[in-house]
Amino acid sequence: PASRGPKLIVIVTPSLDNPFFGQEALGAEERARELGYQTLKFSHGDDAYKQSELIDTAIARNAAAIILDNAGADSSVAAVTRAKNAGVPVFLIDREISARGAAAVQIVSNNYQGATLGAQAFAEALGERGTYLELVGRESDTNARIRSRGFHDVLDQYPGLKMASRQSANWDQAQAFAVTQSVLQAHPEIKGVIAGNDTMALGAIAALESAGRGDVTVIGFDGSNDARDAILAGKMRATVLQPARRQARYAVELADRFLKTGTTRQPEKLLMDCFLIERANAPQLKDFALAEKPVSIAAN
Amino acid sequence: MSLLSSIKVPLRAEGVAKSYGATRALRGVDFDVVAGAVNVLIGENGAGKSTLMRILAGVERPDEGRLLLDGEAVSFLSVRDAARRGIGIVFQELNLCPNLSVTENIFLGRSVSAGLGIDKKREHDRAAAVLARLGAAIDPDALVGDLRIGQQQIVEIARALAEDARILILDEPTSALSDSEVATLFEVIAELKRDGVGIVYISHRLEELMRIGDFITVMRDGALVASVPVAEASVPWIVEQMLGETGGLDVRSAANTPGAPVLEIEHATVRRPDGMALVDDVSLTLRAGEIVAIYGLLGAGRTELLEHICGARRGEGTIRLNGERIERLSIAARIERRLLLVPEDRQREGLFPNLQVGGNLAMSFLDQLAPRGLISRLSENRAVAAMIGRLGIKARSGATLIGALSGGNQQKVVIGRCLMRDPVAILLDEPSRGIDVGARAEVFATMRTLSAEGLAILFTTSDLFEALTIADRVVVMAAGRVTADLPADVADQTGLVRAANGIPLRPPAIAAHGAI
Amino acid sequence: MATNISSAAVDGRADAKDGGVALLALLIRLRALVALFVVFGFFAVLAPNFLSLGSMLIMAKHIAIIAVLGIGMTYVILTGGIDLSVGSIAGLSGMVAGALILNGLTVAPLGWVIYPSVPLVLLIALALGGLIGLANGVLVTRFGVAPFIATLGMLYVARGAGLLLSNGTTFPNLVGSADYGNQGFPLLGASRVLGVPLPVLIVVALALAAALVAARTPFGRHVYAVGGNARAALLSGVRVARVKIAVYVISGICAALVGLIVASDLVSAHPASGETFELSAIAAVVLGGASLAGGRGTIGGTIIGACVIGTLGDGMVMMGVSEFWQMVIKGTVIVAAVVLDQLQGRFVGTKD
Amino acid sequence: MATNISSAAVDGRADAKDGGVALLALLIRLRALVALFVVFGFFAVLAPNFLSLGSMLIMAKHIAIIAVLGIGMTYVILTGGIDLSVGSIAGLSGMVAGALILNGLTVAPLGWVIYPSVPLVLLIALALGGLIGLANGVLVTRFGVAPFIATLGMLYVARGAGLLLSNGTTFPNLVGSADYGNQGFPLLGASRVLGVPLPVLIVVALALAAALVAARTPFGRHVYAVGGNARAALLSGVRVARVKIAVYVISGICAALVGLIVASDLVSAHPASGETFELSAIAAVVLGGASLAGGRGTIGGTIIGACVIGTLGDGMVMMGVSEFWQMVIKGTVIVAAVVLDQLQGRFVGTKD
Ligand SMILES: Nc1ncnc2c1ncn2[C@@H]1O[C@H](COP(=O)(O)OP(=O)(O)OP(=O)(O)O)[C@@H](O)[C@H]1O
Ligand SMILES: Nc1ncnc2c1ncn2[C@@H]1O[C@H](COP(=O)(O)OP(=O)(O)OP(=O)(O)O)[C@@H](O)[C@H]1O
Ligand SMILES: [Mg+2]
Ligand SMILES: [Mg+2]
Repeated sequence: PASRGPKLIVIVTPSLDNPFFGQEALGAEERARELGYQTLKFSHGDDAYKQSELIDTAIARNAAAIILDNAGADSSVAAVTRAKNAGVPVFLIDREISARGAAAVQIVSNNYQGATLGAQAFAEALGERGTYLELVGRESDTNARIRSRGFHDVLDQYPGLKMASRQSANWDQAQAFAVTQSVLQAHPEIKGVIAGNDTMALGAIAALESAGRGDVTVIGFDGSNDARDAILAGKMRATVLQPARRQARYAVELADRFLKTGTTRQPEKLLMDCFLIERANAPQLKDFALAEKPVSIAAN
Repeated sequence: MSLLSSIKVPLRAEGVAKSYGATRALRGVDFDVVAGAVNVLIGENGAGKSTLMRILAGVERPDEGRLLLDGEAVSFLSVRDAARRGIGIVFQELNLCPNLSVTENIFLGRSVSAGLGIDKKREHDRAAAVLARLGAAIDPDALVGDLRIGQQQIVEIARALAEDARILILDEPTSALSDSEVATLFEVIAELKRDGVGIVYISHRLEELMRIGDFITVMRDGALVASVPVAEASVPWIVEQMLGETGGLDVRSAANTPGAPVLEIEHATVRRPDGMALVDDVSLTLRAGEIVAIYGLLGAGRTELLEHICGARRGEGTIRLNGERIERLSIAARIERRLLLVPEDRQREGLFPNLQVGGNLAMSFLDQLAPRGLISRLSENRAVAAMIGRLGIKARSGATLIGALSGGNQQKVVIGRCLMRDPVAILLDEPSRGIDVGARAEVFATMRTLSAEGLAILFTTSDLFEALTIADRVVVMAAGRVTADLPADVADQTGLVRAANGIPLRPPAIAAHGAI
Repeated sequence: MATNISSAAVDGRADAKDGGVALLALLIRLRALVALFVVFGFFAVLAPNFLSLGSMLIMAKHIAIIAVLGIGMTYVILTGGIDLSVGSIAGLSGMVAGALILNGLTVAPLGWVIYPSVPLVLLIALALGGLIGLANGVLVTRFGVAPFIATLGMLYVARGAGLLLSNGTTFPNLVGSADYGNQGFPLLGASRVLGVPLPVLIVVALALAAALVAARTPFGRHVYAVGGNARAALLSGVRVARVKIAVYVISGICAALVGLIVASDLVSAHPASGETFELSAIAAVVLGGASLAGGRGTIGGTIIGACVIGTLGDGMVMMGVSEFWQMVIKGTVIVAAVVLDQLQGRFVGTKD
Repeated sequence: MATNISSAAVDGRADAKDGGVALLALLIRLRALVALFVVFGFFAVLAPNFLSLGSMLIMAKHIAIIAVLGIGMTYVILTGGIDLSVGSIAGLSGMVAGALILNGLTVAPLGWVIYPSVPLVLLIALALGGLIGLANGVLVTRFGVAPFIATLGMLYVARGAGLLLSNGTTFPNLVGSADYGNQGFPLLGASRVLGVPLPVLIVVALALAAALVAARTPFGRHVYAVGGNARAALLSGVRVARVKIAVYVISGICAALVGLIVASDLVSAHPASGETFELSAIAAVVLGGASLAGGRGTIGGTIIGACVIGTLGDGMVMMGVSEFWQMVIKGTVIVAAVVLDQLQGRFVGTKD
């Protein structure tokens, strides 16, 4: 069905109140506008059914393409396939899905690799020994588990490192604050907190500060501006940057190419590596992008 | 009455006892329900009448004793169980679903089915037939919630009638009925009797009982004190059995000389949202030390008038309290000016089931008890105890649960709440509804004492005798209008009844009072 | 109690012979419909492609989900109860179906694994929903727990159980396998009959049946009676406890059905799915004119309510309204609809 | 109505001289306390360091959050209402404080920006909470919207407003600046008086005041009266609408206070914070023995209920119980406590 006016790109991300996804959506929107597209931004709140509804709606609106940070590797396959069958190509960012051939491209943050980076830095900062707390994201989210696996594949190799507690704080700052406070009481010997995202890490930091524990190493994940500031202030040891903005922009560029030429000229799966942000490179970090540094993309 | 030998007793209670916590509601009562007769049960408020009936009808199970149905010991599991065996009951308190139609209420729990569904047509026709039998002009499709209390009571009775019960228990069925409705009900009862139905009839209206009763059983404090054929009973005898002494209503000795006007109502009109006037241009003056009765049939608009005066219902016209215009004030502001209402339906409008007797009594009086913001427990307890004593409320203390009191004592609590406020004028909507002669005498005696002290009292009643004995002046309302307003001592009964049926009565006395 | 008497008249069961009442009933029904038309018209003009057949069918499917939950919830609310656990039940039912299709049933002592066929899987999941509803009902009736609390507890328990079933992971790719003879699960959500999605047909059938039961059977009347005056119903011989238990069972089964449709649509089962479904369902019922105090409401009203909520949600998305504004608007519409209902009730005036 | 007559007696305000009633009241109070002791004892044995002073203080702070919300909610529930919007109000209040501290107030026509001092910021946020409560109250009283619906709508509206305020982002690092004279916000959550965290002191003072008001003032009595029988209250001269509005205002202010404490603790304000707070608050009130039908409940009971929920949550975290099991256990405890309450009521036997 031909439509008048500029073509529409629908951008669907997990939530708009998390800076990571917010920047992702902004990046995609910005690039799409530059390329002359109309855009719509939605969030699915990690609810696969809501996502499925949003994709249906995008199809109904005759979207030219969908940029999607999906709600679950398995539970998104059907919706993505449905879009494809309806002639709307889906460009995945950040998270992968468990099927090949459904999405036009999957630009995936290498969460596992990022997690191992963070865990490595964590182990080094702790001097390879001591007990720690792990804050996990929403346990039903794929990424929470991938990151946790990445952490443990590294940390479990060090016999000196002992996990005192593993608790979910559902990606939430206030919950991370309360959980950290409680765990600190049960395990005052804790030397480190490794968190599945920056928001939880910041909650942990607030709890540590209120307990007067400046000696605890905290590692986050995402690379938000708030985390950067915490690193610069010496409250956080490091975080793992996922190049959200860059990734989203790149996805739009590929979508544009695909719409114009019928091909992305790229393999379906592109892994984007994550970077460790520490005190040294933190000043260059802004809005989930490192200034003056090329983003490496590896085909998989 | 036929000979004793032909008496059939299909249902008999033997040594039935029932306690609620520390309250012994029944202490081993034997009671026979004679077939084809009206078995009257009478007793003071809280004597245990309703409790006994609830046991007979399967609502509750006795702690001790047993029930015999046709000589066989039975134990009813539920109302439904008892109903299946032919026992129907009209409860003292209304038990209807306001969101269902009259027909649906009548057939609730025993629908007339057609296949899987309900045969609505047949239900409707049968409901209409039963209502017609009761002489009631009630639309079977009307919502019960839209009916007046009296009409609801008729629906309750219709429901019991529709059941074809062998035994029909009527627990104060006439408390909200008009005289003509009562008359129709009595005709129906007579028919049922002829059909051999055993009727248990509870009421506080002694004259009524003497008229229709065949056997009279008197209860006191959960025990049976006497059971005799009606021929052997008389009103004074019954009262003596109930109370242990004589305690009827004596005609008012001397009229107070009314003082200055306290409450002046001019052109009061209350409309239904569709514009129909429920209260139609009523003017009325109430003087200090005066008791005025508003007599009328059901639906005359008395409740609406009182609600309008106390601020619970919006309307037109002016209302002055001690000269001050109050028609725009809220209920609370009117109460602050010491004008209070005792509502008609104590369960729905009067009581706080979650508070104790003390909390219920003090509700309108709290500001006085808390001069510095905090309620003084000492003054509260003292005031509550005084009021319990003054009205003779049967409660161990202010801390007794309100739900543990009998209906009549609950009514006294609501009246007590108004009196706590030391009112200048008080409005009582059917104050004697559901209270026994003893309590009624106490309530009316209190009213007289108060009026002697200068209180102005306006009360509604459906009992002409009551109106004439208690009041200084009787106002009759019909269809929202005042059709008579004259001193009690010059009023004649026929004239008042005619007035209640809408035929204005204009003796010179009205002009003398200058009320209209 | 006093407040819900009035508009009760218009519970649509009304075989109202009375002219006034019939008109009133019509008006109140129209109120919900008018709201629907307004919302619909608004988006038809402003949201691109809103009126296309494809978009209508998709919207119908979204509405179906809310409507199925709403039908069960209507019964519960009619008795004066509430069911907060429907979202969790939906989530759990999908997970159970997922577990059965992927992992089968292990017969413990023998170590055998049985793979039930898809119809059996559906049956088991629905039965489980009914069982949880039964538990809700028993808590409410036998143990006297307030419905809000009983189903709030169940909300947590069922959600936790769903998560425990897979240890938090998703059951992926529920296409079944020819070897086990359990293929076909995705058809529930995806198949079409004469171009109409199966879930839409299911909801139409369900709504007709539910409306008929509510209006024309003793059980339906008992539901209204329990909500109107439970004590009166009891004293009239209505088995109040049974009626209450039944409505929670119905609601549980409806919730389970929704869980199955959702899982089938996604061809996978996610333990967090169905969160906040209860709010949409309750909103639909209330928009449809039911009173939370019980005794007033109709299935037809709920269906209209579900249409309003579904249309509103999809329309705003199609228009590209920001998510934050969507929240504000959704909240406002829910309240405004009820305010309108109340004002109208006051205007028509059986209210005091 | 009939069902809550009995145990209503034991609303704890009982000036019960009556032996039996006093004992009953004591027993019911003990029930909640017993539950607390069981939970507490359990964790004291099983959770490491549970009994240390530090852990007690931390727990006290977590309990304080639930307790403050619970106090406001108790009043609302006593009138027979419910407030689902408290979580959103808490979130919004934190966001407003964050916006004021970071961005100040823009005086529109002049383009000036004023940075209010921290006490003023707190006041504005609390006033906003009160205003939203006022809106809830007006919807419930003047427009006759059921409390569940009115506050459900407000839940969405307030949450949407919080998100719009920052366009979804967090207000970070709310330390204020010496230049603007608005430093000190973090002190609300972090400061200690004689070693006791300020929020704990606040909740103690608040609870005492609230309990006194409930038990000993005309307003408190009116709240119980409205919950017991609103029509009777009206006819007894209670200004029912005002009382109802007041309880929602109180609840809104309490929720705003919680939002401030949370934001101060985190030194940042997140728009999604406070989600599902309403459920914890309601659970605390109900565990404390209140009836959702209104008219029965005490502040003291709610505090104990908050202690049970807080202890349970923290204890399970300290023991390292998995999230999934935490959910199941939380749900079970809520229901079990209410079942116990009911059974005890039945056992003591004023129930019919
Ligand atoms: N559910 C109950 N709980 C506690 N006490 C009760 C209950 N029902 C009745 N009682 C008590 O049992 C006694 C008998 O009450 P009952 O209602 O049978 O009296 P009654 O003779 O019908 O009085 P009335 O004429 O006022 O209706 C009273 O003392 C009453 O307080
Ligand atoms: N809900 C209602 N809908 C329609 N008409 C009503 C309603 N309530 C009362 N009416 C009508 O209003 C008039 C006055 O009724 P009301 O109940 O006030 O009379 P009353 O004199 O107080 O009677 P009662 O003796 O029952 O107290 C009657 O004509 C009645 O039919
Ligand atoms: Mg009685
Ligand atoms: Mg009346």
